[in-house]
Amino acid sequence: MTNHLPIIAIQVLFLGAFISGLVGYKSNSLRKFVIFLATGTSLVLTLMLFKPVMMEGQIISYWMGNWVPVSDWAIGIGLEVDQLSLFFGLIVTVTVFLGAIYSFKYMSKDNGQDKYYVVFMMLAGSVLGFVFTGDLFNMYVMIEIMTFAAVGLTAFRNHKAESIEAAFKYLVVGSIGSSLILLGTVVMYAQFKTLNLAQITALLNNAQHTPVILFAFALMIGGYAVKAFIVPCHVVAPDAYAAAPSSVSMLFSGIVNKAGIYGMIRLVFVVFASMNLPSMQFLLVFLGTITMFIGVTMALAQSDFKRLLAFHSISQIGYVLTAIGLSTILGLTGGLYHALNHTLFKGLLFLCAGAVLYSTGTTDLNKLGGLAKKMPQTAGLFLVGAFAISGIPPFNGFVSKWLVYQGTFAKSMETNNPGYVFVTIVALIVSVMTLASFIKVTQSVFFGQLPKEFENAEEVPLSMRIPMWILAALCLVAGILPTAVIDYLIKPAVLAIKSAGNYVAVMMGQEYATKIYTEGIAIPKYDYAMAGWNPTSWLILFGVLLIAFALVALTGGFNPRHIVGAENNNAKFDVFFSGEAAEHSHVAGNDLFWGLKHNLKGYFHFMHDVHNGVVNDYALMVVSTTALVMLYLFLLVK
Amino acid sequence: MFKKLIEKGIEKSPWLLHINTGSCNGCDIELVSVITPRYDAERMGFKLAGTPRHADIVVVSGPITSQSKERLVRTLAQVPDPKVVVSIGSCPRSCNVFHGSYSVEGPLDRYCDVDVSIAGCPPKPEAIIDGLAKAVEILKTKRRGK
Amino acid sequence: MLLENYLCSIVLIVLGLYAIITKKNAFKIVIGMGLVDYGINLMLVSAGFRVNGTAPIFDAPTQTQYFFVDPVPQALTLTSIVIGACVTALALSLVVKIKEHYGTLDTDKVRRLNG
Amino acid sequence: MKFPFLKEAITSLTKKPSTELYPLVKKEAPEGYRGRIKFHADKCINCGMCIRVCAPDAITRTIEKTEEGDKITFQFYLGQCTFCQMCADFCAKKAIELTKDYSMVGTDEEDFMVRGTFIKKLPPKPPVPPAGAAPAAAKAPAAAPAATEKPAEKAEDKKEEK
Amino acid sequence: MNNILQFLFYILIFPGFAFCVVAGLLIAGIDRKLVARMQKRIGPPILQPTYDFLKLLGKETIIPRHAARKVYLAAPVVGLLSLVTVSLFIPIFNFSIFDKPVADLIVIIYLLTIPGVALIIGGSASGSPYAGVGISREMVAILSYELPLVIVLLTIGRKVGMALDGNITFSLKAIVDYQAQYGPMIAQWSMIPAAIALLLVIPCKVGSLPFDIAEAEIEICEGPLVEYSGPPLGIFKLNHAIKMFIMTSLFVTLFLSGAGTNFVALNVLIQFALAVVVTFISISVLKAITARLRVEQTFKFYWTYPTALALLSLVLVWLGL
Repeated sequence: MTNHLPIIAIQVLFLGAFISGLVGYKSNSLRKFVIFLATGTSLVLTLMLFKPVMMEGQIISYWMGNWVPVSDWAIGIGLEVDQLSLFFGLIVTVTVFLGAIYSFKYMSKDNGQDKYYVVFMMLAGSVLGFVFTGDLFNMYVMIEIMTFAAVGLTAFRNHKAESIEAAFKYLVVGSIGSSLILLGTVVMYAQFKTLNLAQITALLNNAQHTPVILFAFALMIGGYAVKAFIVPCHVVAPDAYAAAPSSVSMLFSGIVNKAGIYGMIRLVFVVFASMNLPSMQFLLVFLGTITMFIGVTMALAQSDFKRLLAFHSISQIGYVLTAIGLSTILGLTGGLYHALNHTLFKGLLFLCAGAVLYSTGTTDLNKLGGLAKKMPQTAGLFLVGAFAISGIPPFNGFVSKWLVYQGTFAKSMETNNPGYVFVTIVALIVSVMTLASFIKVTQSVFFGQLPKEFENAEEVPLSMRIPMWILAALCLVAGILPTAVIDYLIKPAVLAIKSAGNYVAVMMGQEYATKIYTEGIAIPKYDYAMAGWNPTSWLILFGVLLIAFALVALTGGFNPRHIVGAENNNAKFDVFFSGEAAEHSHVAGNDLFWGLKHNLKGYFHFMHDVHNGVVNDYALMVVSTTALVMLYLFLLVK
Repeated sequence: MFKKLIEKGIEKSPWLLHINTGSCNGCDIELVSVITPRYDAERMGFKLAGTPRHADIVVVSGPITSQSKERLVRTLAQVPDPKVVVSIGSCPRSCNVFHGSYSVEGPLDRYCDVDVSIAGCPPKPEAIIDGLAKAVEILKTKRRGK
Repeated sequence: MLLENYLCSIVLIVLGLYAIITKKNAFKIVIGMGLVDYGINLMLVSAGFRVNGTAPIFDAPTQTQYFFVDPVPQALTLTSIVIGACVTALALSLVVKIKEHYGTLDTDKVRRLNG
Repeated sequence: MKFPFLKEAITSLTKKPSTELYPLVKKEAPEGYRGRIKFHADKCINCGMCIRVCAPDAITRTIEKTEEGDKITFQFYLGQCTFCQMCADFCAKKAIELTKDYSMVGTDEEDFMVRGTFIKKLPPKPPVPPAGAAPAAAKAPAAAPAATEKPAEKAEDKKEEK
Repeated sequence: MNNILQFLFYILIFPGFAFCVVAGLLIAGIDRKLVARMQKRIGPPILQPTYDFLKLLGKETIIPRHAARKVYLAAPVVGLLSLVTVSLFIPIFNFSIFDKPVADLIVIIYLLTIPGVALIIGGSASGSPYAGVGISREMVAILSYELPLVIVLLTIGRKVGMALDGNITFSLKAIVDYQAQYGPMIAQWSMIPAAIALLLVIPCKVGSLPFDIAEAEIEICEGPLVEYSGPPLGIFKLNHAIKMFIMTSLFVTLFLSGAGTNFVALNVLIQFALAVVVTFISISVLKAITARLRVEQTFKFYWTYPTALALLSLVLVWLGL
C-alpha cells in the first residue's frame, strides 16, 4: 500500500485545484473546505510515508501505469521517494498546509479568489511532484508548472503595475531557465536513450565524462541556478516576492527555491555523482558564498519590508548551497538543516509581513512604526522569526548556522586550503548583517512611535495567527532539540545523498545495480558527532536562569510600588525630546546604519546599478552564468 | 537590610542633570569645573547624566527666560522620584540683574520647590560641592520619607 | 544523425536568446522566448531519428517485423510544444497588461522595481 | 597611530592626584574675594548710596519712626546680589564689607538675608527760635540733620526762582 | 539529585550569577578608579558601580507612553541572562563546569551578541528618536568589531586544533589544555598580532570611551538607554560591568591561561588579577586619553587595523608557525 502514497499525495493537490475551480465561485466556505481537505490529506499522506522511508530506510519506487523496466531498461515514468525526496516533500507539504490556512483570511479582501486557489494548488502539486519524481523529463514538466503557477500568482494583483512587471520579468527569466533544463534533458536523452534518473545514474557511473555529458550537466546547473535564485540569476526574485501576496511569498521562499536546491542536489550528488571532485565543490561553494554576501548586503539597502525579506531568502539559500557544496557529512547535515530552518523562520517572517500589510495596507519601512502596541502578537512572533534567522541561540537558526561554520572550518582543516576559512569568515559576517537588517525592520515597523494614519490598526484575525504560532513553535523546537531533528530527519537524507547505488538498486532491481556497481554499494558511515556539544545541558541552564529571573521580573522588579504606567496626558511619560514637546519623530527605514552605508558607498552604488530592472540585462546575466559554468566545467572538471 | 543598602546607594551615587535656562554660563562653567581633576566631584559619586530619566539631582542655572520656561517644566516632570532641585547662582533664586525684564519669567520657585540654593554669582566650586552635599542629605530624607 | 537538424536548432536557440537579450520591445522578447522553445523542440524530435525507420504506428494487425523511429522524443515534443504555447499565451497577456499600466512596451521604461 | 598624552597618563598614575580634599580640608578664599556681605550697622549713615548703586536692587531699607529716632534696617538679599562690591566701594563710611566666606548654601530665603539695623538719633531739637529770626542762623547749627532739611530748602529756592 | 544542586550552585553562585555580578562591579570600579588616577584626580571609591546599581534599584521606573511594556522590561533581563550563561562557559585555568570538552567557542560568539541585541531591542522598544539613532550606531559597532573577533577566534581554533589532534577545535577547554602544555598563547610570536587585535576589539565590545558611539552621553543622551530609569537601567549598567569582566576574562583564558595551581580559589584570584591588568591595558588607558570617534571612523578603523592584524596572525598560523 505504501507504494501508492506518493502519487496519491501529488494527485490530491492537483485534484484539489480542479475541484476548487469547479465549486469555487458558488460559495466561499465550500472552496475553503475543499482546499483545507486537499492540503490536509496530502500532508497526512506524506507523514504516513515518514515511518517506512525515514525509519526503516525503505525507498519507495512506483512505476506509472505499472510499466516496470523491461530487460533492465526503464521505459515508463517512475516515481522514486528516497529519504532526500521525503525530507523536501515534508517541507513542501507543511508549508503548503500552513500557507493555505493563512490565505483563507488573508485573501478575503481580494476578488477573484477562486482563481487564486486553483493556481495556489497547482504550485503546491507541481513542487511536490518535482520532489517525488524519478524521471528527468517529468522533473522538467513539474518545474515548468511551478514557474507557470509562480508567475500567475505574482501577477495575481493585476491592478498594481509592479506585480505585472515582476510577473513578466519572472516569466522571461524563468522560461530561459526552463529552456536550459529542457535542452539539458534532450542532450541527456540523446546520449542515454532513457529518462529514468536511476538508470542514467547507473549508466553515468561507468561512462567517462564525455564533453556532451559535461555540456548537458552545465545546462542543467544553469537552469536550476535560475530556479533556486542563485546570485547571478537572482535579480528577478525580489521583484516577484515583493509583488506576490504574502502567503504566496511564503511559498516562494519556502518551497520554490528549495525545489531549485533539491534539483541541484539530485543532479550533482546522485545523477552525475561528481561531488568528490574538488573543482566541483569549489564551484558550488563559490556560488554559495557570493549569493550569501550579495543577498544580505542588498537587503541592508532596502526600504520595503517584503523586498528585504526576499533578499534574505536569497542570502540564506547561499548558506544552504555553501554547506552542500562542501560535500562532507558535516556540510550536508548543516545544509539540509538550514534548508529546513530557512523554510520555517522565513515562512514566519513573510506571514508577519502579510499581517502588517493586512492591517496597515503598506510595507514601506519609512512609513510604518510602533505597531507593537497595536499588534502585540504579530510583533512577538516577528521577534521570534528575527532571532531565529539571525542565529540567536535558543532558536533553530543558531544550530544550523553553527553546523555550517564548523563544516566550512573543518573542510579548511582537511584540505588545508585557506579559501574555506574565508568562507567561514564571510558566513559569520553575513550572519551579523542579517541581524543588522532585522534590527532595522524591528525598529522601523514594530517599535518606535505610531504614525497618525495607523491609529486604528488592530491585530490580525485568529485564522491568520494560527499558522504563525505553529511556525514559531517549530522554530523553537528545531532549535532546542537539534540532535532529535538530525537523527530522524537529516541523517537519513544525508545517507541517501551519499549512497547513489542504493537509489539505483531499488529502482532498477538489485542484480542490475550489483552488475553496475562492481565495488558494491558504498554505504558511508555517519561519522558526524555533535562534537561533544550537548545542547540539552546548557539549554537547561538557560531555562533555569530564565525561570529564576522571570520570577524576579514578575514580582514587579525590585520595588513593586515604583513601576508606574503611562497615563495619557501627563508630561512625565512623554518621550524625552531634550525639553521640546514630544512630536512624532520616528527613526526608521533608510536613516539607520548611516556609518555602514557611508563606508561601503562604492559597493552599494554598484549593486544598485546592477539591479537596474531591465529584463534584457537579467536575461544576459542568466545566459552568461550558464556560459561561465559551462566554460568552468569544460576546463577544470576532469 | 535591603532598604539600608539602597539608602547608602542613593547617598553615595547621586547623578546630576544640568538645565541651563538662559544663564550667562558663568555658573555652568563652575559646575563643570567641579568635575575636573582639581575639585573632582566624582570621588563623592557625582556624575553628569545625559537624560532626565537618569538624574537624581537637577541643577538649574539661569533666570527662567520665557523660551526655556515650558521646556524646564517638562524636563523637571520627566525626572523620576526621589529627586532634588538645586538652584545654582543667584539667577534662578531671583533673576538678579534681569529681574523685571519682559522676557524673564521670574524665579525658579514659581515652577517647582527649590530644595537647595547656592548663592554666588558664580558660586565657587567649593560652594557648589557644599550645596550638592546638602542636596544629597535632602535626597536621603526624601527617600526615607517615601 | 541529422547534422543539419542540430545546426538549425542551435541557430534557432542562439537567435532566440539574442532576441531576448538585445531587443528592448517586450513583444519581441516574447517572440525570442518562442524561438528558443522551437529550437529545443526541433532538437528533441531529431534526437529520436533512426535511419530509414518508419513512423511508430501499427498499421497491419498481423505485421510483426517493424523498424520504428524512437517514439519517446515525439511524445516529449508534444508536451514541450504545449508548454511553449502556454508560456507564449501567458507572456502575451502580461505584455497587454504592461501596455495598459505603463503605456509603453519599452523595457527601459518598464523598470519601477529596481535597486 | 599616535596616542596623545599616553606618557602623561601613565606617569600620572604614580604621582599624587592634584585634587583638593575640599570637605575635609577647608580652603581659604583668595585675598580680596567678594563673598558674603557683612554690614556694620553702626558706621552706616543711611546715605542710601548703596541702594542707588546696586544693579540688581538687592539692598532694601526700611525706616521705622520710633521715639528716640528712626530705626533703619538695611537688608542685603544675597540671593539677588551679584557680588560686584559696588556698594562696598561707594559706601562713604565703609559700612559694607564683602568677606571671604564663599560657602553660601541655604534651603530657604532666610539663609540669604543679611540684615543690619541701627537707630539714627535725630539731633536734639534746638529750642524753637521766635518766628522770623534769620533762616541763615538756623542753617549753621543743624549740620547733622542736613538730609531731612535739604529738600525743604530746595522747595523754597524753587519758589523764589519762579 | 546532587547533579541538580551542583548545577544550581554553578548557575547561581560560582561561575554563574553571584560571581559575575561581584567580579563585574569590582572590575568596573577599578576601571573608573584607574581612569581617574590617570587624569590625576582621586576618582570614585572602588565600590562606586555597586552604589550606582543599588541607587538605581531604589529609583522609580517610568515606562514612556510609546514603549512596548513587556519588551521594554524584559530586554535588560535577557541581556543579563545571556551574560551569565556565557560566564558559565569560560573555564578558569583548568576549572570548567563541563567535564568533557564542549565545543563552545561559537556558542560564546553568539551568546555575546545577545547583550548587544538586548540593548538594541530595549532601546527600540522605548520608542524614543534618540534611542533610534543609538540603535543604528550600536548595530554598526557590532558589525564593525565582529569581523576581527571572528578571525581571532578562528586563528586560535586553528592553532590549537593543529597542535592537539589535527582537527579544528572550538572548545575552550582544549585551548586551556594546549596552553598548559605549550605555555600561554601570547608567548608564541605568531599569535601576538591576534592578541593585539583582540585587545583592540574589547573596548568596542564593552562600549568604553573611544568606541562608545552607541551610549554617547552628550550627543544622543545615552543612546538606547535614554528612556530607562530605575531597576531596568540598573540591570543594563550591571550588564555593562559584567560584559567588561567577561571580555577580559575571555582574553585571559584565550591568551594568558595555562596549567594554573590546583586550588580553584587561587586560580580565580589569578584570573581576576590578569583580568584587571587586561582591563587596564585595553579599556582604562584608552578611556583616559582618547575622545569618542565618529560612527564611520569606528567602522573604518575596525575593518582595517584589527582585521589586518588578525589576518596576519591567521596567515602565520596557517603556514604552521
